[in-house]
Amino acid sequence: MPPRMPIESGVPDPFQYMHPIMVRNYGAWKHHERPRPGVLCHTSKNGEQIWTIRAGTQRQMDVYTIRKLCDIADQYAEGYVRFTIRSNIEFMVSQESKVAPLIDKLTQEGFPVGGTGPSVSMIAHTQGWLHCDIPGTDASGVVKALMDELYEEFIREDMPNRVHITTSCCQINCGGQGDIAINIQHTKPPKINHDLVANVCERPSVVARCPVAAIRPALVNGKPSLEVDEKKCICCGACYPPCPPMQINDPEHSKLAIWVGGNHSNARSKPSFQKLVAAGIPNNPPRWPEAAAIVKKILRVYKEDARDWERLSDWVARIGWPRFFELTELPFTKFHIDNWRGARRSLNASTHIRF
Amino acid sequence: MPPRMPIESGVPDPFQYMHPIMVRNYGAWKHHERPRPGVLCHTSKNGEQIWTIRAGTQRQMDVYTIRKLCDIADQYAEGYVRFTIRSNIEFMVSQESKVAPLIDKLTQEGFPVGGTGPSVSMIAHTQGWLHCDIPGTDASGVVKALMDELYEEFIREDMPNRVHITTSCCQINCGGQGDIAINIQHTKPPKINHDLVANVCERPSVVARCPVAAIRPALVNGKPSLEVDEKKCICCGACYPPCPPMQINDPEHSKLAIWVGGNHSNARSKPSFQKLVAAGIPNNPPRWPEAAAIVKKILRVYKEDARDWERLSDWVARIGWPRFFELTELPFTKFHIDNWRGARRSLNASTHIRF
Amino acid sequence: MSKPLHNTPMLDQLEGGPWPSFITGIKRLATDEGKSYQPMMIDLLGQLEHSYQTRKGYWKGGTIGVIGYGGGVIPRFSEVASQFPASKEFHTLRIQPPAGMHYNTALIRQLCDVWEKHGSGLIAFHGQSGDIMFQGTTSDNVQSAFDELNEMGFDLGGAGPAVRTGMSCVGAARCEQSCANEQKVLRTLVNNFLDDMHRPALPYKFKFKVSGCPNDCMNSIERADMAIIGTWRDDMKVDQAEVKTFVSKKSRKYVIDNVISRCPTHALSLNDDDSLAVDNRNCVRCMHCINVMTKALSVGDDKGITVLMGGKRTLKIGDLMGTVIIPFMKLETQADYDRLRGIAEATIEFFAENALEHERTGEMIERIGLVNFLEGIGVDVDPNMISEPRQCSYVRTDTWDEEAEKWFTRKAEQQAAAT
Amino acid sequence: MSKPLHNTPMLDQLEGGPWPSFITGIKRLATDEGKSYQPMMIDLLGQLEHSYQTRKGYWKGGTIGVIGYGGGVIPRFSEVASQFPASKEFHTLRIQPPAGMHYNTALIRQLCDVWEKHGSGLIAFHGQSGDIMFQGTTSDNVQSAFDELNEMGFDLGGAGPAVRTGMSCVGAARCEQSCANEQKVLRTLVNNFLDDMHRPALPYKFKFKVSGCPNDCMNSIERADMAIIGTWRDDMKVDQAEVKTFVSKKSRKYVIDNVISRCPTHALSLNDDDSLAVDNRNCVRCMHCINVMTKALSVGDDKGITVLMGGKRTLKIGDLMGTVIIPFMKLETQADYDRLRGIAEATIEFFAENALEHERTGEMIERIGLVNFLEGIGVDVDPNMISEPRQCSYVRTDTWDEEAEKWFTRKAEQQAAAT
Ligand code: SRM
Ligand code: SRM
Ligand code: SRM
Ligand code: SRM
Ligand code: SF4
Ligand code: SF4
Ligand code: SF4
Ligand code: SF4
Ligand code: SF4
Ligand code: SF4
Ligand code: SF4
Ligand code: SF4
Repeated sequence: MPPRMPIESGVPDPFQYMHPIMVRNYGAWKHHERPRPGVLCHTSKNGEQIWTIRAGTQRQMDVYTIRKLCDIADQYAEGYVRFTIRSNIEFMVSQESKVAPLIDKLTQEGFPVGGTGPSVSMIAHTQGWLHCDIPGTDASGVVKALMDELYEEFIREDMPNRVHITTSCCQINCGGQGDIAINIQHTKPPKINHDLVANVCERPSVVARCPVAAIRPALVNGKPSLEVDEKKCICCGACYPPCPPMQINDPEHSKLAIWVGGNHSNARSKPSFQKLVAAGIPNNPPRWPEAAAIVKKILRVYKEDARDWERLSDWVARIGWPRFFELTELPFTKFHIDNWRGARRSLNASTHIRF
Repeated sequence: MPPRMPIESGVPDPFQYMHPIMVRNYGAWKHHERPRPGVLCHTSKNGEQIWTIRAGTQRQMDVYTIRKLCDIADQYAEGYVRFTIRSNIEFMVSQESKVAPLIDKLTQEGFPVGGTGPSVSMIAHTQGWLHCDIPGTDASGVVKALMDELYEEFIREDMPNRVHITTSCCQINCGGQGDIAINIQHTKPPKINHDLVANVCERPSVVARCPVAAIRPALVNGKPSLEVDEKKCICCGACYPPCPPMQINDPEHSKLAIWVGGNHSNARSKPSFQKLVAAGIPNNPPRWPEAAAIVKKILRVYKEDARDWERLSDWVARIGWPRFFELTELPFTKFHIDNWRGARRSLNASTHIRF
Repeated sequence: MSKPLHNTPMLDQLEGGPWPSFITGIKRLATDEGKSYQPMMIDLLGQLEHSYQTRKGYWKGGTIGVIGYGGGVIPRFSEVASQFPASKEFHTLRIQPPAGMHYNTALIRQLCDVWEKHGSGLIAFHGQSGDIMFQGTTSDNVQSAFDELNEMGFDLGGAGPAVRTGMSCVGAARCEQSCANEQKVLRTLVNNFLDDMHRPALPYKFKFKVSGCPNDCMNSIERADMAIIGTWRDDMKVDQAEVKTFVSKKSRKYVIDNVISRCPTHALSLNDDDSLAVDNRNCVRCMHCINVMTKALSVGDDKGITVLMGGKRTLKIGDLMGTVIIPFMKLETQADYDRLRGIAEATIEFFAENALEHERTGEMIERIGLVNFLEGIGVDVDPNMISEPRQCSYVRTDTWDEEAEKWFTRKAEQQAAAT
Repeated sequence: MSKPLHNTPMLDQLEGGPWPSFITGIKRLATDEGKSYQPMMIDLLGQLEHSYQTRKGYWKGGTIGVIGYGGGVIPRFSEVASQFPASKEFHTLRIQPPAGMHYNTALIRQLCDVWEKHGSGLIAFHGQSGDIMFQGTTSDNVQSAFDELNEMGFDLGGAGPAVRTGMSCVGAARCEQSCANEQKVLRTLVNNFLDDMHRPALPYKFKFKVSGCPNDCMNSIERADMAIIGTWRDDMKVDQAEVKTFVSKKSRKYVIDNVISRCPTHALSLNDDDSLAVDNRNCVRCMHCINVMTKALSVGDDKGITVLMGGKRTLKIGDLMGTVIIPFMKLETQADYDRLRGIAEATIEFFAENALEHERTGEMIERIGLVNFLEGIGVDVDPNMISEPRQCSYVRTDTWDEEAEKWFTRKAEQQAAAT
C-alpha cells in the first residue's frame, strides 16, 4: 500500500463550527456592552444579541479538563466555544438568562470568569521546561503561579485599562510584547562543550547568529570548535539553539527581567515596545515569588495612579519614567540606559522633566 | 617695545550698556503684552513698564546704516538697543508715547517693524559667497531676496505661531534647524584636483571626515592623492573644508533643498529636527525665485490650515505628512524616506493614517 | 498500578491557588490507569520536577515529521531518558485551528479522542502563533495522529523556515469594530502558501496575522511579517444623541479629559451643546474614542485594509514593528483578494531570493532599505509609509527630477482614473 | 574717483524690495570717497558679482591672528585677486558682545569708528554663534583693529577647535519667563575657559548656550555642546481670576482646544467653573500654557537650571540634540556657580582627553555611550536623562545587584540629607 499522502487543507473554514447567531450576523455587529466582568453582550444591526462568557484556562489542558469544558458548554451554553489569543475560553449564548447559571457552573468547576475590559487577562504563555529545547525557565508554572496571585484582577474589572502580561522562557521571546513581560535574561556567556561542537554545530551559521559578532571559529584541543569573546558577549543565548553545546542556561545566572509598556494596539498612541524596568530577579521555581512581587507592585501603583483608559504605556508617558521608578521603588541603573542600535532616540533631548 | 599682549576679558558685563529700566527690574518681570506687531510691553513686579520696538536689519551692515540706527535710537528712543539672535534690532523706551513716532521713523528709514509674536521673523543668516571659503550659495542675498517676499509676514502677526526660517550655504549648516530651512544640497561627488592634494591636504584626516567612508588614499599619476568611491559618496561635501582640492561646489549640481519642522523650543512637544520636503531646487541668484516660491507656498498652506499656537512641526504632526505634500503640491519621492542611522524610527509602524 | 509516580514536591506546590492547574491536569493523565499515555505522563512529571529542582531544561530537538511534509512537528527527545524512559520522546503536532478559533463541542471532543488514542492527552489551546498544540507523542504515533486529524479536515501548521500558522481575530463574527472579513483574509493568504508552509525552504519563518481593526487584537504589527489590519476611509459614524447621553452620564470634564484630549491628532472637540465635532480629515483611525463611546461612535462604511510588513521579535537586531506598505486597499471583490494575494506572493518571492539565511523580512528590509524592498515587490513609495521624512542631509539626490516626475505622473493618473 | 565700480547687474537686483539691502550698504562704502576701505569694497562687490555670475565662491583660508592668541580671526584670501586686487585679503574678527547683546549708542558708535579706521566698514550683528563680526580687513590691520577693540573692553571670540563664543537670551533683563541669571551663567562659564578659547587645542569646538527658560530662545539644546536652561521645581503660579478673564474672552472651547488639550502630559483640566486645575506633579515645564496665558500663569519660585550636553549640527553622524545631564540644580550661591563651573571643567577635560580629532562632545557620547561619559565626568545616572528605558534585551546585566545597590545607597543618602 502506498503511504497516505496528506490533504493539504490549510486553515479550516470556521463557519462550520461557529455559533449560528455569529454566522447570521457576520459583519453586522452594532455595539457591545459589558454587563459584568467576564461577560460581553454584542448587539447586531439586525437586532440580535449574543452573550459571551469568558473564562480562564491553564492552556496546557488534559483531555479531562477539555471535556469538562465541553460538558459545561453543552449543558449551560449552546455547544459553541472559541478560544482567545490569550487561551481564554469563550462560551456564546443567545439568551441573557443563561449567563448567570453558566458563570456559577464555571466558577464552581474552578474556571475563573473574567479577563474582559479593564482587567488583567490571562498571561501569554510559552513552552518552557515542559517542552522547549532551550528554555531558561518554565512557562506553565510561571503563568500558574502568577495567575494565582492575579486572580482577583482577572475576575474584576478595576484596572485603568486592559492589562496584557506575557512571559518568555528564553531571550528569543516567543511571548511577545506586553504591558508587563517577565522574561529570561542570561547574565553569563555560554559554556562551550568543545568536544561536541564539531559534530553538532554548523560553525559558520553559529558565528552568523551572534548579534555582536562575539563568536569566532577556533581550534580547541586540536578539534574545530568555537570561541566566545567574553568581553563582547551580551549573553543573549542566540548561539544556543543552533549550537546546543554552547550552553547558555544556568540555574543561578539565568535571571528574570521585567519589562513594561509594550502595547500593540493603535489606540491613542502608536504601538510601542516594552522597556526594561527590573532585572537580576532570581529564577525561583515553583512559585517565583520575587518576580510575582514586582509584578504586583507595578500593578498596584498603576491601578492607583493611572487614569481611565490609560494603558500602562500611556500612564508612564504621562507621569514619566522617573516617577515610575519612584512609585514602584525599583532601582534605576546604568542598564536602563539603552545602548543598542538607535539608542540615542531614547535619551531625553528636552527639558521635559517632572519635579 | 614688547608687543602688546591681549587683555583676556572674555564676555563683557552687559549691565553697563543696558537700559536702566532693565537694570532696575532685572529678574523681576511679571508679564508682557504685544500691543501691536513689532512691539512688546513688559510689566515688572515693581510696576514699571518697558516698551520694546523690534525692527529688521540686513545683519551685514555698513557703518552708515548702523549709525543711522544709533541716530534713531538717540532721537526717538532712549539710546539703548539690543540685537536679537535673529539680527533684529530692539529699541527700548520707557513711555508708550514714544512708540508710534519711533515706528514711523523706522519705517520711513526703511527698517521694517515687526518680527514679534506669530510673525515670520528675520531669517537666520550665514556667510555665503561674501565671506566663507566653502559656500555653495550666497547667504545675505538669499536672505534679502526672501525677506523682500516675506515682508508682509514680518510686519504682521497673522501666522498661527512664530515662524523661524534659516538658511545654510553649505551642508555643514551653520544656520541651524528651522521651521523652514533653505540649505545647499550637493548632488555630485567632489571633483578632485589631484595635483594639489599632496601639498594641501592631510590625507588621513580627510579620509576620517567622510561619513560613509567613501574616500581612500591613492596614488594618482604617481603622486599621493585621494580617490572617492563615487557609488558610495553621498555628496555631502564634508571632505571639502579639510581638502579644498576636493571641489564639491558646482554651479549647476549644487542645488537647494528645503526642510521643515525644526523646532528648538520645548513648548508642547520636545524639540524636533527638520525634515526634508523638497530638493533639486536650482541655486538661482540673484533672487532664487524657485526656492522663494516653495517657501511662500508652504507658509500659505500653514497659515490657512494650522491652528493657533501650532508651530509648523505641531501642525504637520496633526495633519500628517501625506496631507502636507498634498497641500503644498510638492512631490513625494524615495529620497524622503530616511536611510541614515536610526532611520527605522521614521517608518510608520502603525495604522495611524489619515484618509 | 503499572509504574509508581515520581515524587514531585515542587510541582505539587502548583496545585494550590485559584487558577486552574496544569499539574493537576497532567497528574490526572499520569494516574489514568491503563491509558497508553499513562507511563509517559508519569515520567513527564518526573522530568519536569527534575527541571524544577535543577532549574534546567532537558529536551533536545531532532527530526520527526509526517509523510509528504517537511515541517509542522516539533520533535523532542529527552536528555534524561535514562531516568525517565517513558517520556523519552515527547513530540508536538502543531495543528491549524479554524480561523478565529471557533469550535463546537463535537469537534473538540473528536480532537480529544484522537489525542487520547495517539498522544499524551495533553493539548494546548493555543500556541502563541495560533496552533492547537497536541503536546507529546512518540515518534511512532506522529503519523497516525496526524492522519486522523487530517482526515477530519485539519492540517499541520508551520515550523522551521516556512510560512507559519497565521491568526485572525474574532472580528466580523462578533465585533462591531471589524472592517474586514478576517477569516477570509487569513484563509486566502495562508492557504495560498501551503507548499511554503509544509516544505520549509524559505530563508526563515514568515507569519501572517489579521486584525479586523486598528485595535489589533492579534498583535499583528509586531508579531507578523505581514500584518493585515482593517480600517475605513470615510467619516466615522456619530450618533449625537448617544454622545449627549454619554456626556451627561460621565460629565463634560470626564469627556474632555478622557476622550477629547486623548485624541492623538486633536481631531475631536466637544461643542458647547455637548455634541461632538469630529475632524475626520485628521482622524488617524486610532479607535480610542470609538472604544470609549461604543454606542455613540462607530467605524465608517468605506472599509478596507492597511498592510504592514516586517514585524518580529528580538533576533538578531532587536524587535521590529511592521511598516506600512499598503496604506489602504479595498477588499470586496475577488479581484481585490487576488491583488492582496499577489502582494503576498511578490513579497515571499522577494524574501526567498534576497534574505540571508535566518533573516526575517523586517531584518532584510532594514538591511537593504525600504526603498529597495518596495522596488523589489513593485510597490510605489507613499508618504503614509513613514511617520516623517528624512532628518539627515546625508543623501544623494542626483535623480530628484526623475523621481519627482514619477510622483506627478502617478498623481495625474490617479486623478484621471478618479474622473 | 580712485577706482571705477565694477558692473554688478545681478547684485543691483538686490537693491530693490522693501527689506534693507546689504548691497546698498556695501555700495555706500564702495563709493565712500577717500575712505581707506573704498577700494577694498569696490573689489569686494566685483568679486561678489563674479560669484553670482558663476555661482561659486572665491575665498580661501589661511593663517592670520593676533599676538598672544591662536584663534578668533577668520582669514580670507581671494582666489580671484588678480581680477579684484583690493579685496585680496578680507579677514573677519569675531568679537564677543556683551552678554544678551545689550548696547548703548555710544558703544556702537565707537565700534563703528574702529572699523571705519581699521576695516571695511562692514559689521554683522551678529554671527550665528553670537559674535559681532567685523567683516573684512587686511592682514596688516587685524592687530591694530583688535588692539583698539580690546582696549575698549572687548575680546576675540572663538574659532577652530576651541571653546567658542556663547550666547545667552535677554532673559532676566526683560522677560518674565526667566528662571536664571543668564548673563551671569554665560560669563561664569565662557570666561572660565578663555585659555581654551584663545589657544585652540581641543579635539574640536565646544559651545555654551544659555536660555532662561524651556522656550529656549537660544536654540541651545540643538546648537550647544553644553546647554544651560532655566526651569523651576515648585508649582507654577496660577491667577485664577485672570484664568477666568481669559476663558471668558476666548471661550471655553478655545481654551480646551488650544490650551488644555495641547498640554503634552495631560496636566491641565478646565474646571466647570472656568478655573484651571494644574497637575503640577506631571507638568513637564514645557511653557505652552504659560506662553498662551501670559497674565494668568507664570513660572514658580523655586528656580534653577537643567543642563544638557552634546547638541550640534550635521557632521559627521547627523544632527544631534543635547541630552539631559543635570536634571535640576539650584543656581543661587557662589557655591552653586562653582559647582556648575566644575561640571563644565570636568566635561571639557574629559572631552579634551577622549574625543577623537574633529569629534564633537555629542559624537563622543554617541561613540562611547552615555554611561561611560557620565562616569568620566563623575555624574550619576538618573532616569531624567532618558525618555525611556532600554527596549532591547541585548545587554549584559551581571552586575545588576551592585548597580541597584548604588541607587539605593544614593536614595538613602538623599533622604538622610533631606531630613
Ligand atoms: C477576544 C479577543 C480577540 C480574539 O479574537 O481572540 C479580543 C476581543 C475584544 N477586544 Fe481585544 N481582544 C483580544 C485581544 C487583544 C489584544 C492582544 C492580546 O491580548 O495579546 C490586544 C492588543 C494588546 C496590546 O496592545 O498589547 C487587544 C486590544 C484591544 C483594544 C485596545 C486597548 C487599548 O486601549 O489599548 C480594545 C479596545 C477596548 O479595550 O475597548 C479591544 C477591544 C476588544 C473588544 C471590546 C472588541 C469588541 O468590540 O468586541 C473585544 C472584547 C474585549 C474584552 O475583553 O472586553 N482590544 N485585544 C482577544 C481577547 C484576549 C483575552 O482573552 O484577553
Ligand atoms: C510553541 C511556541 C510557544 C508557545 O508555547 O506558544 C513557540 C516555541 C518555539 N519558538 Fe517561537 N514559539 C511560538 C510562537 C512565537 C511567537 C509568537 C507569534 O507567532 O506571534 C514569536 C514572536 C513573533 C515572531 O515571529 O518574531 C516567536 C519567536 C521565535 C523566535 C524568534 C524569531 C525572531 O525572528 O526573532 C524563535 C527562534 C528561531 O526561530 O530561530 C523561535 C523559536 C521557537 C522554538 C522553535 C525554539 C527552537 O528554536 O527550538 C520553540 C519550540 C518550542 C517547543 O518545544 O514547542 N520563536 N515564537 C509558539 C508557537 C506555537 C504555535 O505554533 O502556535
Ligand atoms: C528676543 C528673543 C531672545 C533674544 O535674547 O534675542 C526672544 C524673545 C522672546 N521670546 Fe523667543 N525670542 C527669540 C528667539 C527665539 C528662538 C530662537 C530663534 O529665533 O532662532 C526660539 C526657538 C525657536 C525654535 O523653536 O526653533 C524662541 C522660542 C520662543 C517661544 C516658543 C514658541 C513655540 O510655541 O514653539 C516663545 C513662547 C511664545 O511664543 O509665547 C518665545 C517667547 C519669547 C518672548 C515672548 C518671551 C517674553 O516673555 O519676553 C520674547 C518676545 C518674543 C516675541 O518676539 O514676541 N520664544 N524664541 C529672540 C528674538 C528672535 C527674533 O528676533 O525673532
Ligand atoms: C560665521 C558663521 C555663520 C554666520 O555667518 O553667522 C559660521 C561660519 C563658518 N562655520 Fe559655522 N558658523 C557660524 C555658526 C555656526 C553654528 C551656529 C551656532 O553656533 O549656533 C553652527 C551649528 C551649531 C554647531 O556648532 O554644531 C555651525 C556649524 C559649523 C560646522 C559643523 C559643526 C558640526 O559639528 O557639525 C562647521 C564645520 C567645522 O567646524 O569643521 C562650521 C564651520 C564654519 C566655517 C569656519 C567654515 C570653514 O570650515 O571654513 C565658516 C566660516 C565662515 C566665515 O568665512 O566666516 N560651522 N556654525 C557663524 C559663526 C559666527 C559667530 O562666531 O558668531
Ligand atoms: S521563549 Fe524560548 S524557551 Fe520559551 S518557548 Fe520560545 S524558544 Fe522556547
Ligand atoms: S550569548 Fe549571544 S552574544 Fe554571547 S556569544 Fe552567544 S550569540 Fe553571541
Ligand atoms: S553654512 Fe557652510 S558655507 Fe555657509 S557659512 Fe557655514 S560653513 Fe560657510
Ligand atoms: S562628498 Fe561626502 S560622501 Fe562624498 S567623498 Fe566627500 S565626505 Fe565622502
Ligand atoms: S482587532 Fe478590532 S475587529 Fe478584531 S476583535 Fe479586536 S476590536 Fe474587534
Ligand atoms: S479614532 Fe482616534 S484619531 Fe480618530 S477621532 Fe477618535 S481618538 Fe481621534
Ligand atoms: S528663553 Fe525663556 S527666559 Fe529667555 S528670552 Fe526666551 S522666553 Fe525669555
Ligand atoms: S507648562 Fe506645559 S506641561 Fe506644564 S501644564 Fe502647561 S502645558 Fe502642561
